[in-house]
Amino acid sequence: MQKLLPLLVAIPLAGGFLVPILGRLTGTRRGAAVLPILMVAAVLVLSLALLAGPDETLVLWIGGWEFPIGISLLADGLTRYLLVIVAVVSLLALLFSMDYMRQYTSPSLYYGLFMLMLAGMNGVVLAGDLFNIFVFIEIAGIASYALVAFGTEADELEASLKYLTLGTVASTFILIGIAVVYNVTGQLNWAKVAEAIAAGGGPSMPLYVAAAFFLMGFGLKAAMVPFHAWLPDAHPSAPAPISAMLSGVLIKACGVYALARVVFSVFGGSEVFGWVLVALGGASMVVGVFLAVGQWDFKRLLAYHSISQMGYVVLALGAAAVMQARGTSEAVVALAIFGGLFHLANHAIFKSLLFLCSGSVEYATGTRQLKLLGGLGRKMPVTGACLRIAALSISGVPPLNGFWSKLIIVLALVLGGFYTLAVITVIVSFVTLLSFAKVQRYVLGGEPTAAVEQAREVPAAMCLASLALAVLCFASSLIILPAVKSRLVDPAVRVVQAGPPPRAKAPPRVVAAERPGAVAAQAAVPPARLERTSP
Amino acid sequence: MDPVLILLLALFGFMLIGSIVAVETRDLLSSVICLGAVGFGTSVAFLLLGAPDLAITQVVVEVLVLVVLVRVVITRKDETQATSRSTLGVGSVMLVLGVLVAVMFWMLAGAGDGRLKMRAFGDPLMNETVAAATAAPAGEPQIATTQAEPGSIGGAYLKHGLVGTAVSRGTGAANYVMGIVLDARGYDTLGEATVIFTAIIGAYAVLRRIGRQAHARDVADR
Amino acid sequence: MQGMSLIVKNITRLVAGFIAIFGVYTVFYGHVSPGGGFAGGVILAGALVLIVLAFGEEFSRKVLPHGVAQTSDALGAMSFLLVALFGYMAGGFFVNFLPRGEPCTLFSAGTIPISNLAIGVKVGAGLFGAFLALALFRRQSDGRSRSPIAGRPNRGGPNGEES
Amino acid sequence: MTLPMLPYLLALLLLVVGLYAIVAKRNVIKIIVGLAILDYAVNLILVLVGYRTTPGAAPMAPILTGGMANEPALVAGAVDPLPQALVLTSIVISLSVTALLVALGLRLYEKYGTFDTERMRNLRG
Repeated sequence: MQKLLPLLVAIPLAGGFLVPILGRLTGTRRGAAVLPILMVAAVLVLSLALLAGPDETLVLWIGGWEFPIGISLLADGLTRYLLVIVAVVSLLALLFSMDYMRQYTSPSLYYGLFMLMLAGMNGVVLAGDLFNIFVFIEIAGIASYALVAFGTEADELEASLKYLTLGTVASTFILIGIAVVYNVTGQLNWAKVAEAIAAGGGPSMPLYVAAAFFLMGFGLKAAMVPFHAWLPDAHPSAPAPISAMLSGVLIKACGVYALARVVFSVFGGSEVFGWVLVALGGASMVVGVFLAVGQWDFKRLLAYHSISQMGYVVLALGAAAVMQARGTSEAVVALAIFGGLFHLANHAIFKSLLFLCSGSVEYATGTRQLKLLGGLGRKMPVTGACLRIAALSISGVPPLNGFWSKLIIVLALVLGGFYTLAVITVIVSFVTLLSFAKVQRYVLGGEPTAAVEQAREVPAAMCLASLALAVLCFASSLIILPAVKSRLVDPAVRVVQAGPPPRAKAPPRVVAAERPGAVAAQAAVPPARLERTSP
Repeated sequence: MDPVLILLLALFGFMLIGSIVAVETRDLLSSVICLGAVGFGTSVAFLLLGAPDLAITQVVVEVLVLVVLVRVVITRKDETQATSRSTLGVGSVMLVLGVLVAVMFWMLAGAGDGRLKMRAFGDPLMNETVAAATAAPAGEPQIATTQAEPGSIGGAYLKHGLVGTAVSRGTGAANYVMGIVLDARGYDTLGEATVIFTAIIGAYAVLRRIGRQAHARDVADR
Repeated sequence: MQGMSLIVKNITRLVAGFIAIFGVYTVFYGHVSPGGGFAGGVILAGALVLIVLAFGEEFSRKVLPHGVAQTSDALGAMSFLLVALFGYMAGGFFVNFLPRGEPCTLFSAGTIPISNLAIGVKVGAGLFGAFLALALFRRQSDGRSRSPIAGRPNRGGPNGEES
Repeated sequence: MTLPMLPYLLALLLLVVGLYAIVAKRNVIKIIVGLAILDYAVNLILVLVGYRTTPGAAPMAPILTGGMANEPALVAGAVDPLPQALVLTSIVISLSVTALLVALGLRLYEKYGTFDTERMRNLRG
């Protein structure tokens, strides 16, 4: 199975290279989506096969090179979980694009960039090497900068400029972090870096500097609150399916996933890192939602909610790290991590659905100003129903998925002794409900306005994509059932909870150098071949 | 003292001055040209540091970027000079940044308790050797009998990259950097080629004359 | 974009060929000497850019049409990916499936020269295409009526009438 | 502070200059300049990490010349090739970003007739 891991990147890459040429040669407009959809479907099948496979850590050293020379791909529980989320959202966003993108020119460039962005995200999630994470973040990033400006209107270009500037600064920070880590530990493979750090007795001062650079870099990519300035411009400016991809999966794969990987699996998720994550997450949660309430642009409002909802995820993960350091029972720690990861999947589903619905509304009416809309519930029954489901889901109304993940996060916070944070979380949830009551009131309720008079239901493919996500809003509630949870999410939870690999087995290494406790000891690990190790 | 270090410090001084001029000058053309000077300085620094591949690449990239930027700047009349944001805001941001860099540098260079510390310039971790732990007899700290391995993957690459080890093969490329770039870390390079491909089709997408069009339904309605 | 003066044209005629040959050399000898596919590709693109700047773009469009640059860009990238995928025949992704040969000679290092060639083509064509796109852009927009400050775009999102 | 740490400090200062350009200047060209300086700084830091002093000799590039007989000397004295490989990738990435940035800048110039970002403030973060 691990031999097939590179295909998860290679298939979308081939799509990215071929679609623009084929578009040039054939000149079809509608057909441009066929090849990408087939390829993403193949990626989805592969990801599902991985998720369904046995829960073990697959490691593939690319090109037959072994440690310490080559690059590895690594698929553990967390990776598989994210791969499936990315593939599902991508497939539905592509389906939606088939009709939606008729508003834009050059569909082949669009699909090419889309596939490259997908390849970048899959590459980040699979990478076992810090520098490799950087390279694939750049692929996903550059594709998304171009896609944000795809409409080439003035404010789209401007948003893209801002996004590109901050995104590149973020990548630079990540690269400096990598340089410091390589200087200090001599390793690039993050599992080996983690071993080296653990062998050296935990992070030292220079490594805290590296961690600070990583936190700033990935924090910028994840739009955590002091670094969030680009997101409310960039996400609404993109075409709707791209907004769904950016908010739904890109900030998760390139931001939160990488953040969690570095903090938990490399630096060992100590109490310091836990509090930093709690601060970032808490601030994002509160600031995001209060900025969202005042918005009248439909997509901008959704974008601010993305900041807020990702705050929940980071807060839960940070709280878990703090609890772990304090010695709270393992079950509560696992519950907090589960809450965070469950909310991550839920947010991918309902936020993509919300953005797709906003796209449908824009497609039908030509505007996304809430004040110009009204009465769409009758004009567009399918989109209206989907929008209602998604809005209830993000506000945390039972029995939809958002309710369960928020409940679990609050429960874990209470059990872990974070009473203030738990109260704040509940309050933020109410404000979210308020904000989406406004959306429903202005978009769906009331009498049809002038802008809405001509509106009709959107084409079938767009409806189908929205409906599929709406069904997933219900279906993913099932994850709270223990049987489903243990299959889908628990492997990912275990990866985050276990922290860096050597906590389980740390064989004392003997160092020949004159420097006692030199960190280079891990280079002495015998080179492993294509290895399958169970955690 | 290493003569390379002295040359390097002088070069860094030049680059710092060049970059400050590039940032501060109000004329955009001068700014771009100063940037080119800093870029060529970087290239010389690469050469000094034993990286001819990087020096060549930096030079050719710099030339291309310079040609494009100069064209962009001289063909466009921009009567507004480059302006700055309010002094107070910038000053406070830069103060924070300066303090941050000072603290970071102090953490990197000076402080610490001896473990996992930042290696000084010219003395990378690959100068250290560690023993292959497999052969170490239990309970005995002296393991002089076992094979010494370089302390970082770069050192391991120098040692085994060309000819290989007992379990692994080498690249056979006399240029170790190319061996890493195209074989051992070829996957990264695939990513790199993809990055540049992405940026180019992204530029095509951004430069399209018309981005949006009336979709079929609108046309039918009117 | 017009061509430049006769002196520039003549010097370009003399120099461009040498630059291109140096680029090709850099690509082919990347695995034994400094350089490699990327640097060589940029040098090739530089030679083409020089020709465009000296002779004007009409001439260059005859030599290397824009579409050709775009297509060979994608084909170069694709063939690098194919080199990686062919590795599956020898056991896995990116496996260097050709014999190593004697170090320091042209035919050594297995697939590395092929990858270098693919990257050289990809980078040369891609950057040249990008340069053309950036240089041509001004010409296109000249024809357009351009107000110094465009009106505030419709914040309500796109509407069909705009285009 | 020791003298051998000085190159890192200067590279960090270069980084600060680049960040200053991005924070303080309101011009697309200046942003390009700032990002380019950032990239130089981080590339230099990476190459500095890999440098190895060879006593009494010039630094040795990791390229084998003159046949296999010279290989042991190279292993003992050459600088670290790995950071160079990383920087090669990083240079290409910064070139790509610059290309996209120039394209965006051209388009914005076409819309507004200026490179000044102060005059193109439709969006509020």
